[in-house]
Amino acid sequence: MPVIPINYYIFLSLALFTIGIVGVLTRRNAIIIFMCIELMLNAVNVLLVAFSKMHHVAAFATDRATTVGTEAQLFVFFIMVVAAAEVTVGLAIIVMLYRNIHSVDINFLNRLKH
Amino acid sequence: MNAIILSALWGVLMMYTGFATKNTRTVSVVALLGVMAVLVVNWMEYLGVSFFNIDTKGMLAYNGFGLIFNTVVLFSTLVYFLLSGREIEKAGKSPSDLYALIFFILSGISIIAGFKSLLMLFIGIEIISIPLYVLAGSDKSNLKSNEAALKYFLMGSFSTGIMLMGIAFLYGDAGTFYLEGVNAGLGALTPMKAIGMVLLLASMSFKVSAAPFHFWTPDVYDGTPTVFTSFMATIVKSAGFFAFLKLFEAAFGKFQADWQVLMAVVAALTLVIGNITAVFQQSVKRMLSYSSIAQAGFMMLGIFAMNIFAKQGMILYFAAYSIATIGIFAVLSKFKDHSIDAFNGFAKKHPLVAFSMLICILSLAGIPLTAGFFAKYYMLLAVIKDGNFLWLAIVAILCAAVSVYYYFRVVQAMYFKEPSHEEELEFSPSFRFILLGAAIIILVLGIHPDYLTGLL
Amino acid sequence: MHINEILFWFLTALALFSAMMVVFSKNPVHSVLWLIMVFMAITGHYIIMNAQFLAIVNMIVYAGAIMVLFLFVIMFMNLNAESEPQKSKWMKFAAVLSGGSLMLILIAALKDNDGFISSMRGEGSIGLIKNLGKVLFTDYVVPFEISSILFLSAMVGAVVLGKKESSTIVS
Amino acid sequence: MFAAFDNFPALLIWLPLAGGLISFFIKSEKTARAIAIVFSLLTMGVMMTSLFFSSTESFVYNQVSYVWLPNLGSSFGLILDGLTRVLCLLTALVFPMVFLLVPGNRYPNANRFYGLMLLTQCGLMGVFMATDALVFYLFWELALIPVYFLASIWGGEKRIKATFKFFIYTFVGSLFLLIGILYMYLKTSNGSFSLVAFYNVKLSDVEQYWMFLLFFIAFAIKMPLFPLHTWQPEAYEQAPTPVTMVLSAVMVKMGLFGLLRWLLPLFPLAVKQFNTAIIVVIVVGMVYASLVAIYQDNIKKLIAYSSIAHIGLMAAGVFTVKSVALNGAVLQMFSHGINIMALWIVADLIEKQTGVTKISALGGIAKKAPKLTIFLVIAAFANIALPLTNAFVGEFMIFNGLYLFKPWIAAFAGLSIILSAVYTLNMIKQVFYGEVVATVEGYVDINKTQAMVLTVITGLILFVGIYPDPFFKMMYETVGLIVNRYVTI
Amino acid sequence: MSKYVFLIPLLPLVGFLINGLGRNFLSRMLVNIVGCGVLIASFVVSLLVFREVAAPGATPMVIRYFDFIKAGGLDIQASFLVDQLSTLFLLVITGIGSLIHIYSTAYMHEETTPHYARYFAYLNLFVFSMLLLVLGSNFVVMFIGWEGVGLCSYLLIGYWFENKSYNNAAKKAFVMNRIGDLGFLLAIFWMLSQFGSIAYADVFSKASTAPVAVLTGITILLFVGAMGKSAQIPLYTWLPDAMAGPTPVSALIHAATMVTAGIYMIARSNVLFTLAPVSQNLIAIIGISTALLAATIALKQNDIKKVLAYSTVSQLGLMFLALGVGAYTAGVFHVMTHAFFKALLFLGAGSVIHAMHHEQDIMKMGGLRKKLPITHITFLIGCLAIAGIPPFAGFFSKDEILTAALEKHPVYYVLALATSLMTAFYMFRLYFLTFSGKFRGSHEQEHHLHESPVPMTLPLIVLAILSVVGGWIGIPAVFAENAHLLSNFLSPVVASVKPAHPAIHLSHTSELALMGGVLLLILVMIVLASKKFSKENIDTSAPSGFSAVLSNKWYVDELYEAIVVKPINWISSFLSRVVDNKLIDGLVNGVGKGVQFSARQLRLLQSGQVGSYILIMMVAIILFFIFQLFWKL
Repeated sequence: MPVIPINYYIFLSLALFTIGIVGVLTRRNAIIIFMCIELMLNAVNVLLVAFSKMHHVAAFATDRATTVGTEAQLFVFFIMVVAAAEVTVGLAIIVMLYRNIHSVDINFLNRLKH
Repeated sequence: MNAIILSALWGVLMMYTGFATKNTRTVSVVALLGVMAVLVVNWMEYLGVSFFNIDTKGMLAYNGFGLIFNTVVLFSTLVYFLLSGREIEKAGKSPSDLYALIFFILSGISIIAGFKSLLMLFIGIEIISIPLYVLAGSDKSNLKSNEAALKYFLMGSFSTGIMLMGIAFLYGDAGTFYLEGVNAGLGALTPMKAIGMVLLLASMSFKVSAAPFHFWTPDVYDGTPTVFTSFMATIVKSAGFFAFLKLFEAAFGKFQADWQVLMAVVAALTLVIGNITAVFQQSVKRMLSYSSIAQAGFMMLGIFAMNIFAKQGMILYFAAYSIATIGIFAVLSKFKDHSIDAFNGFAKKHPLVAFSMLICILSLAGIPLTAGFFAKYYMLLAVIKDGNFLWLAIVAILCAAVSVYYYFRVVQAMYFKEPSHEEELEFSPSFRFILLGAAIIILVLGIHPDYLTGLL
Repeated sequence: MHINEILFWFLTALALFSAMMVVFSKNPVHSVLWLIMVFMAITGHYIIMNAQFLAIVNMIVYAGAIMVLFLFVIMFMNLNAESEPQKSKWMKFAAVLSGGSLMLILIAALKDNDGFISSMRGEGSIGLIKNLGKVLFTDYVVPFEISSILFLSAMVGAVVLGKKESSTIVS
Repeated sequence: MFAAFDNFPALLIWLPLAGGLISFFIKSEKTARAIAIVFSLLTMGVMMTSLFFSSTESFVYNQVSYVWLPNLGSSFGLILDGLTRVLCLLTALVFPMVFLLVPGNRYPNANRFYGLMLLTQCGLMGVFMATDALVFYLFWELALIPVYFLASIWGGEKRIKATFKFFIYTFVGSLFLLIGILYMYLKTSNGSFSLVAFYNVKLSDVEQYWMFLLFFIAFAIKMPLFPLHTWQPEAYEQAPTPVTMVLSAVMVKMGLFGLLRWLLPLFPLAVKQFNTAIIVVIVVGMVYASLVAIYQDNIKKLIAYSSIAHIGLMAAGVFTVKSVALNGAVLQMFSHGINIMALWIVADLIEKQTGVTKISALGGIAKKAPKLTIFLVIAAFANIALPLTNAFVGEFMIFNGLYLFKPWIAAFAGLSIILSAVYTLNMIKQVFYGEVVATVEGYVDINKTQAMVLTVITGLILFVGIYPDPFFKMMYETVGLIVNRYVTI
Repeated sequence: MSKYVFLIPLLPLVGFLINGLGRNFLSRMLVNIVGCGVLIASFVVSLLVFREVAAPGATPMVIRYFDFIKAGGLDIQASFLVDQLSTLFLLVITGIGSLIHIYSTAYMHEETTPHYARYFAYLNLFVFSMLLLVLGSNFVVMFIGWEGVGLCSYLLIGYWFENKSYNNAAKKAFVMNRIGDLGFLLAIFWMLSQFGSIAYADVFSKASTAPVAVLTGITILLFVGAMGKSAQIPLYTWLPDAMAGPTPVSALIHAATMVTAGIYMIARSNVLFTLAPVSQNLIAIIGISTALLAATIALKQNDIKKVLAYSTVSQLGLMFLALGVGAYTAGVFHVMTHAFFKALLFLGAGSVIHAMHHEQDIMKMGGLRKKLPITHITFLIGCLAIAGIPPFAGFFSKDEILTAALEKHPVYYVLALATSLMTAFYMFRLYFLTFSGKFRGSHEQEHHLHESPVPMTLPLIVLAILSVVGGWIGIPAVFAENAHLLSNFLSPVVASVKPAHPAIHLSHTSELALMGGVLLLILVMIVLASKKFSKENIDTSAPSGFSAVLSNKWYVDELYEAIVVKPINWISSFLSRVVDNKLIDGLVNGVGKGVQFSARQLRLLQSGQVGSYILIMMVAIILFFIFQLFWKL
């Protein structure tokens, strides 16, 4: 009976999430930053699925017909939906910026400050 | 529910108006009719007439509070359309698309007005945010606008990530996305719930531009075309606050003692940073961006206190703040030069507009007999009622005093200085009339806030 | 060791390594490829957890559609050169430090968690397409419909931003 | 017929308000001035009439209350009792005088000028009459805002900065007041802002201390008390003189009034705890202000510092909570208003004719304008509380109270009596006496209107100085209540 | 008659109002009639009242008019007290006042009518204040009059307002008076809190119930008041400067009114002082010091009015000595006689000045005896009176003081004697320099020398007569059976307290012997003065050495300038420039600047870099976590 503690998944997810954050902080290319954000979202997805599974397992012990956990998986689905929409708009913005300044380096975004 | 569906449909309608007519005026009129219609159906829902009977499995539920909030926001949008319609028309080649985006946002706000599930919160906020990224960048040939859009987008997505992480942890703890479910359970915070709460606090603070998550605000507000800054800073921000309030009331109400210190810190930081940084600004637009942070600080007090005064006060605050800010932005958007000096001697050239703007500024500064005073009054009352955080109230009033400093620089420019700019401005009679109307609404609410708060 | 556990560790290692490579690759195209790698690893995790629907969607939507879009944009901008200037050392250090401490703090807070995941036979039906689809179109039909608004707005937004307008650039 | 008429307080507020609003819509400057004069005289008439009608036998002479914000626990309550009568009388007297003194073509956009002035009057009346803390606060601010605009639009060269400082300073103070009021409101048993409900609040010692502090800061800034006074000289100097008159004659009394109506009755324990310290600071401030006044070379600033010293004395008297000092202080509030009014009139006339406010640049006006000089000398001696002028009675009683409180404080405070003579006489000597200097060649003596106003003022100075009894009869019951509350804790 | 008492002060007040308000309309004649008429009328009423009071069995009467201050536990009546002491003063004030008014009509004839009327208005007001002071039945009414005379002296000293130095003198007088007034005021408060009332009747009847320390305090404070008004050390310097006013005013201030207020006050409250020996000693010491100091200064003054002024200060010192040793009647007696001869001397000096066209330097006079015969005779009488030659008025009063001083302590006696001798010397120095020898002024002045007109000489003559006979009401017991008329008259009010164990008890014989000795010494002084100053050639060079110190008045004015005026000005400028502008206002502005500064610094956080924004957010989140997870849990 393979049992994986939920903490493994939590830590995995946190690690991915953190790597995403570090990426957001360290990179200057807007697209890469955006990709790191996608990485963060995926970390959340993993976590949600894991929790879904965890709750399901807990509920399954008493009720074999339980649907506990479905909502998290659907939530992941919605996250993907939103991510897709975001990507559409985000890439449109990046492309628009690229058209104007021929760069996607966020360090050049310094007209607005102070 | 009425409002969600109607505004979404109207958004679609707006998309097609662009094909049907090239006359931008017509588009504006259609949009105006639309927001009126949404306002009416929303009000009808408040009165008990619901056109759609959809089982949302409890993910959306409207009570009086939410509907009144929605009414206030929609009414503000109406004022916004009336005052800024012309500017929206000028903002892009196809105003119909921009109007459509605004209607989608309204639909998102209506979701926020009634969410009972973290899922709806998430979707609602995204429906609000994604069109906003676009609106921020709608002045495509302006690099500032581009920059604002990208900054807003990157940071907004990042905060979405934070929020989702929070939601995930909450789910992990509670096994449900329903707010009541999160609030249920033991009285103490488990680590997971605490983590989720802090992450949600951070991301919601981001949405309402509370310090130290506010940094996007000045840049984005400054870069965004003025007409949309106005929308962003008022209506959208109100929605953010409503979501914040509702989330923390319904999902973490039981743990108020646990998050209150954090909330107090955020509120105090927001007040201090917003107000103090605004002091130095030379551009009215940027000053207003900081002021919107400052005002957010005051609204944070409501979230911090989370009692009956806070809820009444938030509604009043939304109305007072939104209408006043929309009014000021509407005038500002007629200016090419956004520096304070551009307003020199404004009162001599356009006394009526200046007077209406004065009322708006006084309201923002919280001077009595304007709605802004009672809004702040409620916030302070809420904080003091809470008991142990009198220092927060003191910080708030000191910041309010600082705010007078920068708001009144505009007043000084308008009233006490000699005209220095040659810029000729035209204000149509209808604009002046509507602006005056907005000022009168502010005054009426300032003398009799019961008209609004009594509804709760 | 059960096969699931072995797979778990393998996929975890893969995901983490690939994620790091996303961040550290100099070449954006490589980053995209490494990200696809991460998604694959995650898909693997989904499969372990018997979330078949999500595994498929993740593969198709994310790794397939979205990442291709990214790749396309990067190629379009001709950013494949390793030309990106690096952020300052200070910033990198701060980033790693803050990221690391965030993780440490959270791990410290959560180390006593005692939930677990097991994969008994017969219990994993919730992740199946049939099951999820049913729930999606009954209980979750409202959010589903609402997300259409989201897509509409994203579409309109993309159109607004993508349309070519005047050519004078104001800075 | 009038015995049953109870709406005097309301009339006192609505008349100036109506006049002010009407005035905004009048284009002709002459008409605007006429309207201002008519409405202020009407107000004065109402005030005078109300003195003869009391609704009850008790100390409450007229009282009205309208429903306003029932949900908030606030009602629009107004009262005319002994204390209020004195101050409203002062307000009602000052405004017509100010309007009469302003010549028709003095200010551009005169309609707004008069409108704002009348709004100020409305605010002041409201502050004095409010029986509801929220109403009190609103009027407190309402009195401030028009003054800010008046001073900033029609003031002197450095007006914007000076008045802004004044505005922010007092605004900060009033925000503290707001917090105090809200706290008290939450402590009332039934969530009410009414004065009576506030009186019934039971506070712990520490709470009282805090609330005391919050209220006190607001009032202290408004008065202003040393060391919160630095806004005042600049503001007085820069504001147009009619506004300065209102500021110094009536507006500073808001703070003193606040002490009497709100601070003493609400927080007696705190008063008991702090009054020695506060009185010491105030008295030091009095001497300080007097010393600083000696150095001033600007008539307006001199009067301003002198006012700081005098107001300080009144405040110190109030804090002794001795019946005699309180009676004296209330009378002195009236007297000081009248006296400083006269001083400002003179300062204004001089500035108007010579364009100079520098003391050392003036001289010999007495030769050119003997009438003006007579009035000035009377006002100046009233300012230094010479017997048989109004200020003597009040100051005598306040000093008596101070003496009863702590003899050595009274002795130290007495220094200001001497110093006041020094700076006042210096000013008279330099400005009025001596050889006629170039700036005052061609000085013209006062005209009929000015003489009339000054005569009225002089009459009041002497009347109150010789026969103050009617005032004491008016106020002693109200003052007695305040003292009793303090004594019985 | 006493129901008309109110007329006594009211008439001068009416005169003041008529002359003051009508100064532009009234003719000079009308001004004269009103100005002098009211005083004479007032004098007549005073006489009638005096008769009533002097009648046997008359009791003091308190006449109430209205409540002045009746609030907050304070009950102060506007009421008058008519008794022996007040009526005596009434007579002196209105009587001498009338003479001075009459004198003024001629002396001030050069003034234009409005100013002339103004002058009379001031004079009337002055007399009104003084009468109020004397008539009041409580200390507050006295205080009102007290400050009133201060005001009037200010107005009169600064009468020629175009002259800056006159204004300075006026200001100095008022301010110095104010210093004393503060003491008086505090005494009033102390009495109020001690006795619950300030009516004389209440205070004096309860006086014995109060502790001695309290009484000492009260009396010292009262004496401080008297110091100011009656020009005692250290508050005397205003009086010589007050000579800036017109000469009749000096006469009024120095002789009949104002300066005697202090004596009156102490005599009035003798009950209190008697119970406070410490204060009595203080008064005696201050009095005698003042007397000596002023006398030494007077020795070397060259301004005719200044000499008289210092002589006044010196005589006042003697009066205080009398009060201090408990001889209240003697003090009052000397006030009276002094009023006569000092008014005479001043008016005489006025006459001289008038004749000399406003020349006041005695070094430029001389030999006026022939030109101004009436003035000369009357002035001589005045000098004899002040020097204490019998049977002139000064002799008796001064003798009474000396006797009382001797009985108290020999040192007082010796010092008082020295003062008297100096008095004789400087008065006759003045006399000889002015009237004998040869004229030292310009020819023009000599040409215009003439005797003054009747309105001026008439008062001189009347006063001269009074200076001669005025002393006879207080003839000591050594000379007559029915002696001490005055002290008997005043006995209901003023109980002269002889020391229970006098230091030296004098028999009648030794008293007479002492008188003789004193007289001899005084005569020696006069002779000395005549030797030195009736010469043809007077040394007019600037004094040197010790006499320079004297002629510069011991440099007291300079001392005050250095230790009081300068420091106050310096402090005032320091407070204004540094403390108020830099420190307090700087602090206030500093708050504003601080906000602006932090605004400038804080906005740097807004770097425009997405990375740093997110970093700050992360740091915040981490801190929140630490707080929420590890501090709270």
